[in-house]
Amino acid sequence: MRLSLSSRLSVVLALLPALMVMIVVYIGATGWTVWMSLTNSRMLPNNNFVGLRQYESLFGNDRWITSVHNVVIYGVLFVSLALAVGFLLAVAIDQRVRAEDTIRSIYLYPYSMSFVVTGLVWQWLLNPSLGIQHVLRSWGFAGATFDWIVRPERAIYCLVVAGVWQASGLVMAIMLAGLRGIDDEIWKAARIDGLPKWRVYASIVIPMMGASFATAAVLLSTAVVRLYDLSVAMTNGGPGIASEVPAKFVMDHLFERANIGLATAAATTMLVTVIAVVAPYLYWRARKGDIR
Amino acid sequence: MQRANVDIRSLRIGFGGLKVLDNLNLHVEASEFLVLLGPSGCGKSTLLNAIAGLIDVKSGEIHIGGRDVTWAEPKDRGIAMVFQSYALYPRMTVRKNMSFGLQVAGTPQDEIGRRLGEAAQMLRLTELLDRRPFELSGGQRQRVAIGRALVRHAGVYLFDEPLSNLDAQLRAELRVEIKRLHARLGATMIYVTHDQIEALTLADRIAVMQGGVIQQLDTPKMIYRAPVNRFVASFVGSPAMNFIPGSIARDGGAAFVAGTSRFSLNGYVFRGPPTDAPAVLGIRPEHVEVTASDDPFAVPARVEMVEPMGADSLIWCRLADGTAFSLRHDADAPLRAGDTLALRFPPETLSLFDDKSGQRL
Amino acid sequence: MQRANVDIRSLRIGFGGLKVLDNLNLHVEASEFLVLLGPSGCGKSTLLNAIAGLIDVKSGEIHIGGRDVTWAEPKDRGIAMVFQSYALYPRMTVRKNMSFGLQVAGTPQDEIGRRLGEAAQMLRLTELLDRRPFELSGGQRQRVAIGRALVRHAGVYLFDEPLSNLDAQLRAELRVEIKRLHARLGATMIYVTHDQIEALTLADRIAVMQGGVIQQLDTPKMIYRAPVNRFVASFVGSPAMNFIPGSIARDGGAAFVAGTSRFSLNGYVFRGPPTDAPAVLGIRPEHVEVTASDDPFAVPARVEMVEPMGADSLIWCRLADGTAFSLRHDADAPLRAGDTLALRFPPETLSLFDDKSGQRL
Amino acid sequence: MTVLAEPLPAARRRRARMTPARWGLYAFILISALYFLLPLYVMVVTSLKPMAEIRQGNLLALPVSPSIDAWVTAWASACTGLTCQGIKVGFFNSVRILLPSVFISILVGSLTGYALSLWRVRGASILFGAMMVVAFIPYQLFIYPLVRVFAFTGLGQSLLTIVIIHTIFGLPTMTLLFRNYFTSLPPELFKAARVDGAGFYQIYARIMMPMATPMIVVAVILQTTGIWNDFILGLVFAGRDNLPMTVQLNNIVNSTQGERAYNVDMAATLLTALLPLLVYFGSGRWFVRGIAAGAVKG
Amino acid sequence: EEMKAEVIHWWTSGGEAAAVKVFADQFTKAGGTWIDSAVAGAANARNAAISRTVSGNPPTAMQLNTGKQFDELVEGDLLADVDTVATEGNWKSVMPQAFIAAATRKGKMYAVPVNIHGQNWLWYNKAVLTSIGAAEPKTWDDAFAVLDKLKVDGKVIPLAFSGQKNWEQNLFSAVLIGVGGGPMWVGIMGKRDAALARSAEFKAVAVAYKKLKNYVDAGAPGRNWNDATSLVIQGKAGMQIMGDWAKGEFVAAGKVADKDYGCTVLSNHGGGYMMGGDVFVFPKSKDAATTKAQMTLAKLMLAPETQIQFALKKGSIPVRSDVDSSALDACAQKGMRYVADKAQQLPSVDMLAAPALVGAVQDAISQYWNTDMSADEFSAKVAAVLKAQD
Ligand SMILES: Nc1ncnc2c1ncn2[C@@H]1O[C@H](COP(=O)(O)OP(=O)(O)OP(=O)(O)O)[C@@H](O)[C@H]1O
Ligand SMILES: Nc1ncnc2c1ncn2[C@@H]1O[C@H](COP(=O)(O)OP(=O)(O)OP(=O)(O)O)[C@@H](O)[C@H]1O
Ligand SMILES: [Mg+2]
Ligand SMILES: [Mg+2]
Repeated sequence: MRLSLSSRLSVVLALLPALMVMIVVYIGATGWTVWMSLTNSRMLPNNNFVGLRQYESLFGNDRWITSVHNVVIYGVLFVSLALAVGFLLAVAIDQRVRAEDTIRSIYLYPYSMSFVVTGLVWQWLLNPSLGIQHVLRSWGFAGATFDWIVRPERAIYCLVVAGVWQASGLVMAIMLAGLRGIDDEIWKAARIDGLPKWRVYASIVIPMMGASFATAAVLLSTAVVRLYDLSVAMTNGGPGIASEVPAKFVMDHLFERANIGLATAAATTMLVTVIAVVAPYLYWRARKGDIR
Repeated sequence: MQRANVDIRSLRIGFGGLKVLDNLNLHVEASEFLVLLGPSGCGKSTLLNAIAGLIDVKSGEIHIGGRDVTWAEPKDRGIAMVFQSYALYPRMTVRKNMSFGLQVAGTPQDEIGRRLGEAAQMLRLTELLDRRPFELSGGQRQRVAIGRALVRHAGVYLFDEPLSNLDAQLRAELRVEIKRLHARLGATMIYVTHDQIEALTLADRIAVMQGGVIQQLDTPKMIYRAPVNRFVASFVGSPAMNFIPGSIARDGGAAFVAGTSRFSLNGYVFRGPPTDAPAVLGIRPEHVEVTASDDPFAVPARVEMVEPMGADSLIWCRLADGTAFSLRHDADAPLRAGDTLALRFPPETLSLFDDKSGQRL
Repeated sequence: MQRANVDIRSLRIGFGGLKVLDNLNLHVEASEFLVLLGPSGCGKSTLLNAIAGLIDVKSGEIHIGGRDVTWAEPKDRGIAMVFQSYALYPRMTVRKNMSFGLQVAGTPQDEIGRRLGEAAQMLRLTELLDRRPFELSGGQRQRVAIGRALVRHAGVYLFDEPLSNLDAQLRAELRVEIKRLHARLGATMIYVTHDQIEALTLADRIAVMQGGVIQQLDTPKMIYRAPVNRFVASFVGSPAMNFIPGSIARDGGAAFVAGTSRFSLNGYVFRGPPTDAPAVLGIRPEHVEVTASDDPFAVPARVEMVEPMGADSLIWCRLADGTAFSLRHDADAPLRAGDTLALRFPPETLSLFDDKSGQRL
Repeated sequence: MTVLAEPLPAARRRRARMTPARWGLYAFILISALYFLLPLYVMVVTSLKPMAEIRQGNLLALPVSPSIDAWVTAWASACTGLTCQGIKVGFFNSVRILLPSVFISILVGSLTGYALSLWRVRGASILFGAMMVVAFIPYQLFIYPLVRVFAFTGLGQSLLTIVIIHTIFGLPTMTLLFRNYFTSLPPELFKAARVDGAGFYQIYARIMMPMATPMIVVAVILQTTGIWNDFILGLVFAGRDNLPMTVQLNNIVNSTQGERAYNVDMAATLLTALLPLLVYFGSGRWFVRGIAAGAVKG
Repeated sequence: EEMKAEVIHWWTSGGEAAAVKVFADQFTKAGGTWIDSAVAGAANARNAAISRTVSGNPPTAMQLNTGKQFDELVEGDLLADVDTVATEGNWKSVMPQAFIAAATRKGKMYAVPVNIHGQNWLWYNKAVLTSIGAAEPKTWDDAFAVLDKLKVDGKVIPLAFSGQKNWEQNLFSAVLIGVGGGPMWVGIMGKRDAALARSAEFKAVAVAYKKLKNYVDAGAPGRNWNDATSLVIQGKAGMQIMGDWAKGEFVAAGKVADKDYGCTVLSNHGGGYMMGGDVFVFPKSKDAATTKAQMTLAKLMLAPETQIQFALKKGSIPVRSDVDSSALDACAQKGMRYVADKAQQLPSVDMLAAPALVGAVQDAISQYWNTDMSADEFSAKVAAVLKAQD
């Protein structure tokens, strides 16, 4: 497509904000971050080059190691559960149920609430002496035990419970859109073939919804990497450091602990990891001709 | 369950407040090829889906092979169905698409293999069995969809505009294939289309529908030659039938008068005694004859446009009084816009309709 | 800028590694109606888009009305274009859709009104001007799309399969409308289709394309009657041309021998001196003649299937040696499967192709 | 071939009102709805209880003596520092931040997405790829350098700054949504507009954006929730005259020392979430449609 | 010219706000306009204040914890000193030495300490202790005996605990001071003596600390401190180690000191009052009016009347020893007595160590408390942390 000069100017003008943001903010700030990670900056940035010492102490830091470990567990569970729950919800709603709009909104509303307080509520609910376990026992189920949030090796799963609670409504919406996009005639064909409904979903519908699953998975993945307020509000990383996550490591060290050097080293590590994962994906998509 | 007949009694179907089919009766003989023909939205798919058990009926009964299946599950009706959009399972191979229903029904492996082989051979799909739908052309996809129906060994095959997503050439090809299939299987087939060529070439009988009502149920020949009303006349046939408004005059042998032109009706078989009333004369383009200009029944007309269509040409003319109509003529005739022709409208090919009711006279 | 000619010189276009057009030359006269005909993916749209300036060319030149516009913006080429998918602006009324381009160009309001009224009247859109696209039927939408092109008063109109999303009846109707438009405007029109009926009825000349190469550029009649190769022969015409493999024998007058059957070639105009070589004989279904069985050139054939198509029927036959072919015959003939016919293949209607190269002999 | 020996139960109505499967379905919907509503329920009942009742620790119990005092307090008189005017003070600040931020971020994002999808520009894929990567980075990381950048430009902390900030951080997602949406449109529309002679901005404003309504709705919902719930960016960049409602919410909820009134906390949270909730309940139908339109094609 | 002071602080709850109001009122009386910028959460408030300071748009004053938090601000020459005011007001003679040190950099005072919080108080429910026939514990050994009794009794949670990192650390600090003694406290946190961290004495502290976990209920992890206090108030738990801000909860519940609840500081070494507090610092300004406002603020914040009013509202004790404490409650007066005794004065962890070190130690403690890490491993870990932070 040959563009006249004025068209080309327009395009450049339109992309100028994006370019500026990209260069000044993202590339500039990222560069600054990487540089800071090579200094011994504490509360205020300084330029005392210390080489890779921050990285050394980062990878010798139990809390960081635990954080990385946790984000992997959380990521895998959260993404797969949110996809599964969201999909099931969408399937349920798709059965022409009554009050569909209301139910859909009920599934969707958690997405509108910040974790500042909902985290606290989840903390209460999961707390053994306050929440569900307490209620169950007071109903006479003496043996009922649900105390994951106070058990270091289980606490991260509690974050998953709340995370799924918040995100699966969004997944539901995406999946519902995907389901509604499936040709009615496929359903008819399956009925004529005498396939049971679950079989249709399992063998035909799910394979057809690749696009919806991909969209949802990308959105959920960004949420995983950025996971912060959930951990702060629900467990504040605890018990101990059992439910710490990388973004919280960065934040805590950036502000509360006034350790910019270490925080930026952690951030740089995250950034490199993301690029290592996302870049091949983008490249693959570009190869497929999806990105022009 | 081969050669089942289909019997539909007082069928009523509606969506919400909308009545789509109202008291519809239809009997399809075993082994018959019935085509449902009609404009978009007239209820063809609705009827077909009701036969398949894919939508609920309000009242009435559906019998297939003598059994009342009004409330039976689709899979228990002994039917198979082919859809307009193919509706292939996109992530499954052709083989899987065709065998999946049988597998789920628990048919033994060797029986599945046998039927699959048979259908694949019949439809020339053997080479394609391991491909996925997106690796197939439109025509191949539709063949697979037919194959999926075939392996069910059903007594009744239902087709919902199976060819309308294909281009002309493929359409012609698959049309022949379906016709052959019918001859070979001898199964009952009900076939929805809004393409009249398909209807005419395939059907034993055609049911022309409009607004949920069957207007005419007859052989293709009768539908084409003796449409019962103006709707059927205009809907069937392409290029379309010409309609010339005028009136019947019985002074000195029945004739049709339109403006200054006068057409003999000698030889036209009236359904009832003719009256001197406003009427519409219908004639198909291919029935208009070019004759010598001294023919006593000849009407002069001026050529306005010539559309060559390969084998023949469509000639657009105007009568002296301005009535426009078309005629079909040998492609080789050296006709040009502006020429004047002498035309004859053979009475035995005409159709006459009441001006008001549109019913055939 | 009316009546512009279009001149395409050594055009090369590719996407990534894929060469779509390679050194294509084409000259379209002013006021000519040129149809680009060819199977899916052969590069028709690519060529049209290149003329419109919507894709970059690799090399070569495009001249419109004598000006080199190879690198001009679409709006500066004096062209208008109609797309297969209508491409109406969904949120604008019909009026807005049609006048948008003029408004953008700063045409004075009264001039816009005039052109709009003119086009709307010509296309019978006056009633629809305040509707939005989704409130229109397919045929109406396509008329609006044409109207949007018309108001541009362009020298060259480009149509990319404008009718292929419509059903048969509408297609026939709009075809006539476009033909009338061309007669009236006298503008150059380049029209892409893969429907040969459209091509044959509309074109002054047809360019039959395959794989990015123009196979034959000629009048519809020549394309239909004297295809230069087997591809053109098979692509044009529906029902398709019959092909019978065999060889040319020059013992006692040129003849074509296929198995035990022998067809006279007396009267066939060879392009070069004929040789005794394997060849393929092509004959269109409507050219096969049923003759008396004592005709010396008659070949016996058995009827396999009869497809009534309204005006006439398509008869599927087999020769004694099993070669299948079809012929077109009057719908009234009382033919049935199993009958035996004596057939004549008039030499002047035949086409002969080289067995290997597929070129016309 | 299938021959059915036994006669079918002819009179059996196929889709009777409630089959066991249907019961199961409704049970599932009910249970999942409970899962989703439980926290909301706890918040609502807690907000209606006096502190004494809350100290009893019966989370799920209905309030014995329900009162809306906490709501009144949260809205009108809860103290955040010296100002004891509840969270209502920030409400209008939030609205003032929200409206231009949503508008401008969608404007810039859609324009970028439009330029990247329909106009083939060199380096577009690189720019877009970089944005995809950026979508994964915790934005908190950029706070410090951005503070410096804005100090340098002289904008400091102001309404304009916070709007720009939200635009910056909304850019990757917005671009992604709109790019995917515009790519999914039939290319003929764009071509038709080009033949009609419309320029870059004319096509954008008069053809593309009017068509993108469902996507705009999605963008509005996403941005509204994001910007409305933002706390840290507003705090750092908005300037003290423009602090959003969430700062007050945080002040009420996150007091470090001193007594904590959970009922007021809950009421304040619910009040704060009111606007996005309204947006959700009002546009649920559009939301699903818009998401479908912007789906990444795999 | 009008005197304006924009003050960023994190005192947002009711009692805290009332305390800030004391400053504000005084400032207004002095003819100034107080512009209140409260941001809940110390980290949030600091983040906002520091962002603004480095971007050249600083507040007039900002709150920090008494300690090392403004080291870099002073180094960056971003703060105005208050030495003149301090000298005029003769602060050095009325303030605990640790506080003067904590506010002084390069020989000048850069911060105004405004209050003292005792952070290692033991709060207990008198009724509960009476019910098992226990008296107020004085030493940690006493305390363990009482806890054991409570545990055997089984009716209440022996030790109310809020399992968040900073409270885990606070409890550890209390044990370290109470069991290990003042010198060890200063040695570890202040002098970063790694060898000391490897000593047997330190390990004994660690063991004592971990032993406390036996007296804590299952719901402790993640609990807010005030919910733990609430357990003590309601008699659901016996005691809690918490700073004197916990008093606010007792007061809000209508409880009376020395009648319904008791307060004390546990020590095996005859004392050790861990004092923390808050300071205000004043970003440098070229504007004379601002500077004037800053100095006015500094002066009136430490005025005796302001001090006592502030302490009353805040639940802390005045930073000046020369004020009339009769208006304060029993526990606060007890605190005043501790502060008056030089031997009892111990700086809080924030005063001894930079935030980075505090945080790193906090992580170690939290890990130790919540996992089955041994005391040996813990001491090694602490030693390593101390060594890494220079
Ligand atoms: N699920 C439905 N809900 C409401 N109305 C419907 C539904 N399905 C069909 N209709 C309406 O019923 C009528 C008949 O529809 P039907 O699909 O049977 O038409 P058709 O003859 O198959 O048309 P086409 O040739 O376009 O496929 C139409 O007016 C249609 O709008
Ligand atoms: N944007 C593109 N990128 C890559 N390949 C393309 C692109 N557009 C077209 N092609 C390829 O170029 C060839 C010619 O395409 P073109 O659209 O011109 O075909 P066509 O003759 O118009 O076919 P149809 O009848 O299906 O419209 C095809 O093989 C097609 O796959
Ligand atoms: Mg239909
Ligand atoms: Mg094309």
